[in-house]
Amino acid sequence: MKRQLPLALVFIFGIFMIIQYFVPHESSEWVFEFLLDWIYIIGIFALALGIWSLIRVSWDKVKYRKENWFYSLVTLFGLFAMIVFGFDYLRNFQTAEGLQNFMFRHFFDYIMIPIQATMFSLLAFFIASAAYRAFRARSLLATLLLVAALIVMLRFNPYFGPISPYLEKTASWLLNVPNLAAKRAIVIGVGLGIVATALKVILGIERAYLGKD
Amino acid sequence: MEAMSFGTFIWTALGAFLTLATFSFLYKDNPLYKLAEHLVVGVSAGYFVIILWHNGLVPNLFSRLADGNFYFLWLNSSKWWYLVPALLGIMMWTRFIRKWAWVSRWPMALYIGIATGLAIPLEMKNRVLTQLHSAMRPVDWGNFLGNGFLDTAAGFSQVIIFVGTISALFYFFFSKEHSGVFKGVARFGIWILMIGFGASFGYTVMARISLFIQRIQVLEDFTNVAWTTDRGIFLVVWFITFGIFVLLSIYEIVKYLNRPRSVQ
Amino acid sequence: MRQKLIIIMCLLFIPALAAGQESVITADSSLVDTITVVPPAPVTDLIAYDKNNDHGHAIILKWTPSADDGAGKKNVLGYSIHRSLSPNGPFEERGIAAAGDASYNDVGSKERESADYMADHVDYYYKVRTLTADESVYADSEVVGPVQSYGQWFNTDRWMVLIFVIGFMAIMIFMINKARRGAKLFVRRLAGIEAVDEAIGRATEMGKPILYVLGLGTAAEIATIASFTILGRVAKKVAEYQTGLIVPCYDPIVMTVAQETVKASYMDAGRPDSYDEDMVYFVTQSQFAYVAAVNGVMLRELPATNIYMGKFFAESLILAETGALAGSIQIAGTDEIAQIPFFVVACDYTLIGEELYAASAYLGREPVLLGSLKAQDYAKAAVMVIAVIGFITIHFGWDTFVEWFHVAN
Amino acid sequence: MNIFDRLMSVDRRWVFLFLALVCVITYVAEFPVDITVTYEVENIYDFIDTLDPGDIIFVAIDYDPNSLAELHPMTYALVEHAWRKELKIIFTALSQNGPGMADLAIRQISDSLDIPRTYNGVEYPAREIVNGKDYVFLGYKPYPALVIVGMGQNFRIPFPTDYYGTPLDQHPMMKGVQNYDQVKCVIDISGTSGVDMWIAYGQTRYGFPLALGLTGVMAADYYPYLNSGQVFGIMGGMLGAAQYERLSGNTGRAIDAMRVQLYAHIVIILFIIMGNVGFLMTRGHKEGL
Repeated sequence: MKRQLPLALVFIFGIFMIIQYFVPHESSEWVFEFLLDWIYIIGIFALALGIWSLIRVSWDKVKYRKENWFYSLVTLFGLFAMIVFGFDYLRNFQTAEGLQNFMFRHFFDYIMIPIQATMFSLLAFFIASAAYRAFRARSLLATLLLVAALIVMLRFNPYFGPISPYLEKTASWLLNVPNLAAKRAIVIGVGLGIVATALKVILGIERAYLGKD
Repeated sequence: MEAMSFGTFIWTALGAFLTLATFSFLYKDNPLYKLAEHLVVGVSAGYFVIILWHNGLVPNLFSRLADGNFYFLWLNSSKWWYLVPALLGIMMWTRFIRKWAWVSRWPMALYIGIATGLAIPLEMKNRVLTQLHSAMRPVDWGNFLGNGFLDTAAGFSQVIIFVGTISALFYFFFSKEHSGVFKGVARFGIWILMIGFGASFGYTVMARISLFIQRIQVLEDFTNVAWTTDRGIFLVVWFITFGIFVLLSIYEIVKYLNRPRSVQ
Repeated sequence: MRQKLIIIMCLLFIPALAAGQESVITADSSLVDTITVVPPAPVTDLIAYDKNNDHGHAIILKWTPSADDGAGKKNVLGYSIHRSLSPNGPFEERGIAAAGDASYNDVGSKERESADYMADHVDYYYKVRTLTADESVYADSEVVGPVQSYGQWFNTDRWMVLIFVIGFMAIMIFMINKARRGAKLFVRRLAGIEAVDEAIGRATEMGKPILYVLGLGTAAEIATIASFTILGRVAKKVAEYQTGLIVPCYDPIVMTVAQETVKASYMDAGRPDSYDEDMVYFVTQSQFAYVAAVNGVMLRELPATNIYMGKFFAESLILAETGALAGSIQIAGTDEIAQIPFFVVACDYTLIGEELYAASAYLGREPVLLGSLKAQDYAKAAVMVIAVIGFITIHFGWDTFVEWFHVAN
Repeated sequence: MNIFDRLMSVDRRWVFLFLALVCVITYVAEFPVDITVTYEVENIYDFIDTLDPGDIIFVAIDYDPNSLAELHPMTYALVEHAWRKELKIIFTALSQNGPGMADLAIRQISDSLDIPRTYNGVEYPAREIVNGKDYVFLGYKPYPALVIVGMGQNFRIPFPTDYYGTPLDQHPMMKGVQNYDQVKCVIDISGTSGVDMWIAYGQTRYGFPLALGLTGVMAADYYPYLNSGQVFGIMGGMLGAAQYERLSGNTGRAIDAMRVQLYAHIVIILFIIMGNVGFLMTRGHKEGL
């Protein structure tokens, strides 16, 4: 029950989904869509576990006055505020009016969006520092990496006079020829790796995800 | 600049403040960053609770069982079979009770079984077969050198793509030592990989800089609103928003100038 | 969906066309002779048949375009497809094909409630109308039918996928059995994998924890499942060495599974008492909020080692650079091609693409898993051989072989 | 610690600071920069530049607000160039959200023409842009393939009236203009699959010269059409727009954005070179020991 049944479930549903791919008939499609709904609904129920984990970890920090406990209060505030606004001050659970709630939208527009967009834009700086730190001509491989990156970064640089058009052409060649070959090889390898891993899971060879008793 | 109400301006100021607070992370971890970080974690987690409730649970489950009745445990609803995923979902919650936690493995096993079964044929087709098919292209021998310098469509480029793909695949062999001819081919493979990585790294820089430009624009718009309205209160808000960061910067600079110097 | 959209757009277009014609004529009578209003030739050779390899509810029509389409009187604008339940009508318009097109795919809805519902196993009759600029000037083809739509039980477009899946499964089972019987299998060393062991040792010496990031994938992603196995091995070592472990999660199901995995590893290592549920915790399901939190952990806990395994997107470089700033040793592995370059540049060791899937076998060194690795190699060899054969045959003008590997849908 | 060691181990915060300063300064200070021009953009410029005053070109504005940042600058540069050369333009917008943006672009560019300007050393006087005389905006109709085919017979078939409700024949510039035969070229500025329709149903069928303005991501996929001659020019993304601005001497938002890009890239490259100089010098030194 604790271990054999889950393994059997993985096997049965795994094999079913493989067969389903080859059967276009409506009945197979119906089951397929139904099962996808299952996955979706299980995922939503699981969110409760996640939120519980977030609350517990944050609350523990506050309760035991761990380092930075105050900030955990901020997290809890944000979480509960959003939930209260999202249910339109806990008045509407069945209808989606909460999504139009003034505070809900403003928290989204002026807290979530700016912070996330700024986190994203930190990449402009990190890409620079990573390039400075790591692009060193340590070995042949590192040099190839470095030179390819440099040429592509120089592709629209006008300060090389007559060489500029050649830089541009080399860059586009690098992007469309070696880059394509590298991607294609990785994609094929990854595809086989995914199928191998998935088969191992279905056949019950890889079962770390199930835990133990 | 269009007119903006003071209320909206305060919200914009909050956004600008949080933008600057997040940028302060570049200097070092600090209370303002911690504030922004913890706030966004809570708000975004709450946001997803709401979105999954209104756009997931309600349409995908509740509305389907809506014609059922609590007293019959919804077994009388016309789509009663949706009780199955609901039950599976509730099984996940057995994790709250240590003794019953193992029950949650059933929905997890189902979830993983469906996901892996789904992946096998799809990945075989989308990754392996599609790429294999597009690798088998005829080379344009008549145009081997191409038009002009390093022509992407030239025959030699097509040969390099094919040979490069095969060599890079060689590099990934796990059960063969890289030696002899094998070593040479695998070596060429890793060159191709490295050149590809370098090129795509260099190519991405532009998109990343654009992200920063967009953030500058947001701060610029905020500043424009503050400086072009005739109400001083807008300027006060602007000075407060930026002032905290200016003061902190000055503090850090003074600290840096007075740092204890070690003698080498 | 797209089909439906086009149909809707076509339906919208017809009144527009009609309205347009009216106003042209009223606006300026001189225009009437600029637009040809002579009836065009109808389409010929119209055939209708069930669309193969689908769930039903679709019929394909093919025809030879009107003689006036792009030639002759050059007055053909497009073709409208009309369907009826009886050869005598009434006919209902189903959609429009632009001039030059010689086929149309009449796709209906499978939902009984839908207005667009198209029943299977019902006799339908079709005709194609050649349209001109003038709504009242057209030519109908002959009516064809009856034709029925129905679903198939096997998608013949996909037989090559089936062969590949079964073939791969066969190699895999064969190699695993061989390995079980005790055959010695060689695998070459992978620096990234060997680094994992060293890194855990280093963390122990420094008395600092290990940060394990499972990425942004859900538990339905195979990369994440592969990462669980690696997490299991890492957690076991961590338990043995009594080092700390931090696993912030992006997805609640991933968190649940990771908790089970880590707990099992601690039990395997004989230290169930050291397992703490809060080592694996949930943060949020929002990409950059999650990154902000993990960044915070890196700079505050200063982990000795950061391990990133699974699906990563734009955040890869933010994580890896922050980790480098904190002075951690970093090991990454992802199958997300766009992110591999960033990990290669910013991390100490990177598992490229399929090496992520091989890692669990390496760490475990169990013969069964090594057998599957060997199977993966054989499959790769097969792909390479096919590619070379295809590459050669296509140069001799024989493209049948290459087309075998083309999966239509 | 000698100078080379220092070059190798600059604190990353200096990298951040320097990059941020350069980005902000180049964003604020509006000085011109040079952009390397590629032939596929130059082709479009040359084509427009060599047309005679009074010639008609056709511009299809097929993008949505989400690709506006990349594609609007192209529209601005190209249309202003054409109007300064006293060409006449027929506009369409075959994507659902296109008409609003096309309308906005037309109004703003018209305003810009009210001011005399000097481009590439040539003085252009102020000129009032008149609807019906200098341009016609046909508007939007669903199902682009049919609209494109229909316009090949007569513009009046899909568009008996223009976007503002005026019958086409009341516009002086449409006198004698029936279909693509009377326009010199079609330029599709697109962020959607509408561009495929223009190639398949327009260019292939009616054989008019076609040029494309595409988002940076899309551009790479359309180079085969350039090689096969179906398309005579491609502008890709912000970089393509900046090239057109540079060719026409009309510095606008694309060059503004590229100025930041260019110097940000240079900063990064300089840091890379700095690190490598330090690395190569100290490596020799250490091996010597």
